[in-house]
Amino acid sequence: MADIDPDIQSVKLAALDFEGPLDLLVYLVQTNEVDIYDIPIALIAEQFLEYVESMTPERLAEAGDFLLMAATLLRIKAQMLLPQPTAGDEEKIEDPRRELVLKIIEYQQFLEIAEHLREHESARRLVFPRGYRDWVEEDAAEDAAGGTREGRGEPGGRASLADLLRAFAALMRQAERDRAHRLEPLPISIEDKVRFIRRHLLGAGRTTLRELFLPAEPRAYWIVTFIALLEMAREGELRLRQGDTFGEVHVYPGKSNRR
Amino acid sequence: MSESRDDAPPSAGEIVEALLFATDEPLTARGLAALVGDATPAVIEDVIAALNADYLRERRAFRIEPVAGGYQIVTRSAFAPWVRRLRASPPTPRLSQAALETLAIVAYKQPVSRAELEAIRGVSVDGVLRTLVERELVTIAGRGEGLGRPLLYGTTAHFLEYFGLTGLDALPRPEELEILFADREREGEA
Amino acid sequence: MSESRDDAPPSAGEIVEALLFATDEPLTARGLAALVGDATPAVIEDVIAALNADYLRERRAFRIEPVAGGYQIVTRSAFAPWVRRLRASPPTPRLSQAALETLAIVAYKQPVSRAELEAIRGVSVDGVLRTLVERELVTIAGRGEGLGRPLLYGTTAHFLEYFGLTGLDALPRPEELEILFADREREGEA
Repeated sequence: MADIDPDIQSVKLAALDFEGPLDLLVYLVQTNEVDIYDIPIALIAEQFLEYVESMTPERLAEAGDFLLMAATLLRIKAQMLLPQPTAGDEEKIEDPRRELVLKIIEYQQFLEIAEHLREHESARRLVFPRGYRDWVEEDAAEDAAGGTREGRGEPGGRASLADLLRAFAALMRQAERDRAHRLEPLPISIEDKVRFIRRHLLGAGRTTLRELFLPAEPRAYWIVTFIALLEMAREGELRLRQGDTFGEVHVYPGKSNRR
Repeated sequence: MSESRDDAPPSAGEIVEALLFATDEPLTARGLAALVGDATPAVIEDVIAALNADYLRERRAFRIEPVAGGYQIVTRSAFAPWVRRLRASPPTPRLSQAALETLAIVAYKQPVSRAELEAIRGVSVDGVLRTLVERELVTIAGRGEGLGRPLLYGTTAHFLEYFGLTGLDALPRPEELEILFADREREGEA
Repeated sequence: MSESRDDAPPSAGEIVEALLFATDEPLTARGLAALVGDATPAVIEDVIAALNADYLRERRAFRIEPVAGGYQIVTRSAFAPWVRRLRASPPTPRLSQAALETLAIVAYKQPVSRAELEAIRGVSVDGVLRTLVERELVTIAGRGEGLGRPLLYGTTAHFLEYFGLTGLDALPRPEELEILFADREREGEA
């Protein structure tokens, strides 16, 4: 029943983008106007393969999924060629296309739902919620006078699970990099850093953490500096003081710093 | 400046309007009722219907819409061209077809594993899932029982808000779709 | 849903209302005039006066107020008591990046000591830990074996609720996380 000029068909097909092999199958079933429950598998397999052959090398990554489906189609086609069982046994033998048909139908339904969601997305993009939050008169006046306003941030100002997971993923990558660094033996020891910190303290009388953690150094060196600082603090050789919570940390000589 | 109207106590309608005006998030009828004081959710729904009738008659540029199980006051879509000009930042991009398809499956099959999503779509959903989790449309809904206890995914409240859906049940039921869901039970006989 | 009013093009008044409704900054008459299109600032001021007269007559809960050289829609102060109640659950500030990172480590490594947290994050976590404990996302989970038997921290039930997790095992394992959030860094805060 599907009498389509194969040339036109393949030209059109190759120009189209499909989300995957099932998307392509849905398209072929629809454009050929075949009965989904009685798919002419030979015709569909042929057109499917034509499309796969037309796929450009850039789409190699997706090609695997398409090739897998092509193999399935060819297997079904072969099964269809096997001699049919006698009439009495017929209902006991499953149609080799059955599983595929169910998948296509299910996928097609989700395409419809996706379409439905797309319509909702479009409609929703045309309406806008209230923009300004500090709406009561006094608050607005305060705001105009330079008052602070809560950052609007993400929905509800809440951190989402995605935020949390992203933070951890970033830390893991950082740890990975640090580990890579640590594999090489460090050409610097804690003693080296202790001497470096002492020099700083003696020279200036006091210093800050910012000055001790040299930006140009690899991160692993910072850890050495950090351990050296803790060591010296424990020995009473220096004291660490922070002005306010996020302020600069100052380093002073400690009581035992007499040498 | 002049608050020189009569001093009648504010009506429930006025209070509901003030509350909906004061936030950009949907408020539930129950939450509104609690905030108003002596009102039931049913009264709130009547009040909202009356407000919407007012807005229509008075040609206000906004209306109250049911969304994500609550109510939100939004501009009418006719004003989108002007409001868009106002917004300096470009709107968030539309979801890709792949993202929409995956989201559709998550919405119906939740909680659902990546493997199930891939079986239905016939392609990998790794990148798409990441986008959906990052855009807070999908979240982790637990772990499955199967081998390796795979992560299961589900939709978020933001999903409903993004699409302006009142709830998951606002999605078309399978029987409303043109093609019926395949009768999976028959598979057992084979 | 029904946008079924007459199809007359929106008036300047309606557009100004939509713009003031949806903006997050006060808008000047000049700015509004530019956005509306063919209107002068003087026309805009007339339009705003007319809108305010409407609001007063129709007993709307808001009005347009001149602020900081511009205009803004604000809720009438008579409704402040109700709107305050809406805010009564104080708008907890968004968790900082430092807090999120620390929380993530606690979630994955619990029970974990402060020293371990600091070793991983490379900075002091005192303030951040305090915030997390105050917000009931993290709690003391016991004492370690080491020198001085340091306090160990773990996540709370509220943590699960906050992030919508069904349980701690719903946190993706590192290898699963990699799939979800792999090398996104380069693309910035996607």
